Amino acid sequence: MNKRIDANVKEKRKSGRPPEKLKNEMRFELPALSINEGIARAVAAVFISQLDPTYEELSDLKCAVSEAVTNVIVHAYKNKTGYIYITMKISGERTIRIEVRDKGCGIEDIKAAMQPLYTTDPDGERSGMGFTVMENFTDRLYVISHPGRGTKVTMIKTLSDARNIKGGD
Amino acid sequence: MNKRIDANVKEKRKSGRPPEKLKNEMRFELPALSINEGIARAVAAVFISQLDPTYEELSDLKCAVSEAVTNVIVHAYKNKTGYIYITMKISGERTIRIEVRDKGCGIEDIKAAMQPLYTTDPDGERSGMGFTVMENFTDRLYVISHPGRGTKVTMIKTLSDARNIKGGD
Amino acid sequence: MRSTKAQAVIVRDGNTLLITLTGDIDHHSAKRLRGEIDGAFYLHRPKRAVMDLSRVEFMDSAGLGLILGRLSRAQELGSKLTLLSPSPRVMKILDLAGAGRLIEIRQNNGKGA
Amino acid sequence: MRSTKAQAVIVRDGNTLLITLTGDIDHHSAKRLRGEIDGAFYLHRPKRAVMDLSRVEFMDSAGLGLILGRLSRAQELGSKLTLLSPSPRVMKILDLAGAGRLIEIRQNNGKGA
Ligand SMILES: Nc1ncnc2c1ncn2[C@@H]1O[C@H](COP(=O)(O)OP(=O)(O)O)[C@@H](O)[C@H]1O
Ligand SMILES: Nc1ncnc2c1ncn2[C@@H]1O[C@H](COP(=O)(O)OP(=O)(O)O)[C@@H](O)[C@H]1O
Repeated sequence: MNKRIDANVKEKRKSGRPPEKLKNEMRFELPALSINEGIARAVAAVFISQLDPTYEELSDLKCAVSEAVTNVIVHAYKNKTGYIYITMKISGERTIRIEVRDKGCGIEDIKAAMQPLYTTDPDGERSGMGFTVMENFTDRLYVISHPGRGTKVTMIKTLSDARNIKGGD
Repeated sequence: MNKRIDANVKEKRKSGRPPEKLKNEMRFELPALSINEGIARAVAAVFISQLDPTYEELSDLKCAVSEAVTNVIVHAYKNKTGYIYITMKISGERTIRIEVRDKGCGIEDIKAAMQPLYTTDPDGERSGMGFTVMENFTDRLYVISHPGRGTKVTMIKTLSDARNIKGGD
Repeated sequence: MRSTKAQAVIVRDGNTLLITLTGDIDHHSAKRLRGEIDGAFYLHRPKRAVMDLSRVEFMDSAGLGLILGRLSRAQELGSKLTLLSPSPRVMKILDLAGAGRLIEIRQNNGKGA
Repeated sequence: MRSTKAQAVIVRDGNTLLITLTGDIDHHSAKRLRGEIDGAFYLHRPKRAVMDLSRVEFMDSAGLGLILGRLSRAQELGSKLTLLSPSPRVMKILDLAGAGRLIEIRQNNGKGA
C-alpha cells in the first residue's frame, strides 16, 4: 500500500470515529498433533477477527493457516514429536502477517515443493495443493527452510477496508 | 482425584468408545493491552472446548482467565508495556491447568491481595473481586509473586464427566 | 467464540433512565460504558434508573465494578438504581460480592419492567 | 469459532450411495472419514455415488485429497462419483485443483438430487 492510498483511507474515515491504529500481535505454540489443526485455525480466527474481516477474508486466512499447520504435522516431524510455532502480527492499517514455524526435517527443494500437485506423501492422500492454497488465499507467501533444522512459512494479507467505511469501530 | 475414582470413570466409559487420553497443551502470549482481554478468553475457550465442557464449566473458566489477564493489564505493568504469558495443559482424564504469568511489578503481600474487596486501584473502579472469582470458579488457585520481577497465577480445574458418558467423542 | 462488542443503550422515560447493557462486559469495555452511563446520569438526573442486564453475554468482576460504581453515582445524585433480569451467569458474579444486599435486583418475567 | 466435528452420513438407495459430509473437513477428520466411506464402497459396490458437500463448513486441501481419493476408489470399483452442491468456499478449493475436469459437480437447486 503506498502513501497515496493510505491518505485516501484516512480521508474516508474522517466521517466516523478516528481509527485506533491496531498494533497487536500474538505468539502461540501447540504440539504437532492433528487435533490441533482445528484449534490453530480457530485461534487464528479469534485474533484476526479484531480487524473485522469479511467472511471471505477470514475463511481464506483460516484455510491458509490450516494448510501450513497441517504441513508441520504431516511432513515436518514424521515419527518424532515436536511443536508448531505461530506468530501473528498486525501492522500498517489492516495488514496481517502470519508465520508458521517448525523445528522439523526441513524442505530440500522449496521450488519443487511449491509446485501444484507436488507431494512427497502420495500414500497419505495429500493432494499436493497446500502451498497452492496458501499462495492463492494470501497476498504474499515466503518459505524459508533449512534441511534438518526446520521450516518457516510467512503469509501476508492486507484486508479490505469495507467494514470500516460501513462504520463500526 | 484418587485411583479409585479413576477406575470408576474407566468402567463407565467401557460402554462407549475407548477414551482417547488427551495430553494436549498450548502456550501463548499477547501484549498487555485491554483489547486482549476478550482475545485471551476466546483463545482459552477454543482450547478448553476440546474437552467438551458444560456451558457452566466453560463460562467459569473464561471468567477466571479474564480476571487473571485483566490483572496483568491493570496492575502488573502500570505505565510500561509488557506481555501476558499463558500456558494451558490438559492432564489426567479431564484436568486443565492454566497459568497466567507476567514480568511486571509483582505483589508485595499476596495474602492481603487475595482478600475479597481488596484492591490497590480504588479510582479505576476495580472491585477487588478478581482473585475471589478465580478462587470460586476453579478447583485450585496458586499465586507466586516476586516483587519487581513478576507474578504467576495457576488455576486448576477438573471437568465433570457428563458429556463423555452421554457418549460423543 | 468471538467476544461481542459491549453496548449501553440508554433511554429516558419520564423520571426513569433505562440502561440496557449488551455484549461482553469486561475491563476493556467497562471503561467506555462508564463514561456513557455517567454522561446520561449527569444530563438527566433521573429519579429512578433501571439497568437491564438480561442481554449481557459475558461479565467478570470489572462488570461488578461498573455496576457498583454506577450505584455510587446514582446515590450521589439522589437516584434509585435497580438491576433488571441478570442471567444466572451474571447473578453468580453479583452473588460473590453480596451485591443483593446493596442494590435491588428484579427479575422481569415478561410483564414489563 | 470452534471447529465442528466432521461426519459422513452414508445411505444406500438402490444402486446409489449417498454420502453426506458435514462439519470441518481437514487432515485430522479426513483420516477417519476415508475409512468410513471406503468401507461403504467395498460393502455396497454401488453403480453411482453422490457426495453431498452442501453441509461442509470448512474444507482445506485435505478435503480435496479425500474427494480425489474417493474418485479413484469409485473408478476402481466401476462406480460413477458425482459431487453435489459444494458451497462457494468448497468450490474455491475444488477450482484450484481444476477438479471440475475430473469429476461431475452438480448444484442441487432444491429439485431433488
Ligand atoms: N513444514 C514442512 N516440513 C517439511 N516438509 C514440508 C513442510 N511443508 C511442506 N513440505 C513439503 O512440501 C511438499 C508440498 O507441500 P504441499 O503443497 O502443502 O502439499 P501436501 O502437503 O499435500 O504434500 C510436501 O509434500 C512436503 O514434502
Ligand atoms: N498480576 C499482578 N501484578 C501486580 N499486582 C497484582 C496482580 N494481580 C493482582 N494484583 C494485586 O492484587 C490486588 C487484588 O487483585 P484482585 O482481587 O484481582 O482485585 P482488583 O483487580 O479488582 O484490584 C490488586 O488490586 C493488585 O494490587
